[in-house]
Amino acid sequence: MSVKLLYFAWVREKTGLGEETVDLPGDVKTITDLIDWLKARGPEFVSAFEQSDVIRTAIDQTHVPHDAAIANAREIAFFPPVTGG
Amino acid sequence: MSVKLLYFAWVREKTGLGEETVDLPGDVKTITDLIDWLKARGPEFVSAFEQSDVIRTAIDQTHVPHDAAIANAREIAFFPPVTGG
Amino acid sequence: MIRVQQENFDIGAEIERLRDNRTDIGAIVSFTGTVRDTAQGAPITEMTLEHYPGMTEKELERIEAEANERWPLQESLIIHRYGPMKPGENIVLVVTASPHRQAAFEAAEFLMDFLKTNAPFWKKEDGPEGGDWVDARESDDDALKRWETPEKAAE
Amino acid sequence: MIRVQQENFDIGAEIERLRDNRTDIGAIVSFTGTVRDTAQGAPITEMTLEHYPGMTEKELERIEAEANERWPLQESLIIHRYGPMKPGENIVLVVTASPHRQAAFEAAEFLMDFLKTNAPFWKKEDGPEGGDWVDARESDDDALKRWETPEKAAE
Repeated sequence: MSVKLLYFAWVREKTGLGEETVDLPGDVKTITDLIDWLKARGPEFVSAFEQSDVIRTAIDQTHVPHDAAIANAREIAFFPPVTGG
Repeated sequence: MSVKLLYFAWVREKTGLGEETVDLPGDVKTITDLIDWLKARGPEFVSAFEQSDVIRTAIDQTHVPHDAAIANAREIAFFPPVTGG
Repeated sequence: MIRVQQENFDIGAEIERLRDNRTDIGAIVSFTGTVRDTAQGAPITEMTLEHYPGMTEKELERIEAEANERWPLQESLIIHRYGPMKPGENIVLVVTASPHRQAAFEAAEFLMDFLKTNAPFWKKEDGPEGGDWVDARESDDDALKRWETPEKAAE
Repeated sequence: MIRVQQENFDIGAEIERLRDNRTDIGAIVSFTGTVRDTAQGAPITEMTLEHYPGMTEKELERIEAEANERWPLQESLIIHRYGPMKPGENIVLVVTASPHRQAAFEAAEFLMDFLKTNAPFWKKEDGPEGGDWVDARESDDDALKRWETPEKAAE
């Protein structure tokens, strides 16, 4: 499954990527699975997702918890807690 | 004792007076006494102070309850509950 | 600062004057009360605000001082108009500035709640059927109760 | 209405555009968030807001719709800037209009509380010592709790 991943704020700075499109293996079913899969890709991902509890996620631009199913997501974003306003 | 009396809103319309200066007899010691004294002056005052519980009072431009002592007041105002804002 | 005036005011200009290009403010709240074209379903063609010159200024200053004692405000402003006004016109403006948003919001609400129940203004509404003095609303007295401190409540 | 933009905004002009000479409004509340020149005592020379284009607009629209469902608003507006800003500049503007003041106040506070915890913006503050991402504040999460409805709280 091909999906667009986006990284914001210090998650973007740590991964060194603003966005990328990846092909996910079939056993990556939830956000937690996806984070584990990303961490296996290299030290920059290990660093970005070190405190994975802190990382917030959105699927197709809607906030979701880490146990959310990826299903047919087109766009998945990772970011720190928001600090606008 | 000479004191300036002020009337506002419908109290003013009912008494027919915006302000006046009166000489009060010595036995008029509280706002309640003053209201009774005013009511004895004529039907327009009876009408204005008919529901005297509703009337608010200020002595020298500070809100006071009806049992407040008049003491050395220079200015006493009578008005309905306020409705600004 | 407080102002009691017959003329209209410009909300944006008042906010900009109050913030005065400062860089230490974090939150600015404004409240504007305006004349509505109906009251209890009846049309209003004009509204007139009577007030008690002298006492009005004293009460507004007292209320503003109390807000500044309760919240860490950097600036505060109350402008209240009197005289005749048409529907849609501004009646009152309250502006508060603080490093944090909660203080600015709470202080603005406090100022309005106290003003509504303590500042000596009286509204007379004119419609096709004639003029009528506006009755005080119980909800305004209720709004005041939430600001009672333990000592004040015991009085 | 919501707007996400890099340019500054004029608070007064936005309020006047929103009220649009209407005569049925009774209360207008505005909240403006501004860049402060210090953070935890350290000086700030510039602040940059990163955001998630697309999701930002969706979240702000969702939050605005929720406020309009909870309160009888006649108009509402959220403007949020992104990009680099200097101390003293405007960041965010929320305006609400309603026949009554309590609805206007509550809705404006609600919009700010939800925006602070849900809209995908991230602040980076630059000072003489370098840049740092701003940490989310627990007080913002706490502020959200007071808006929980019985059903939502049970979730």
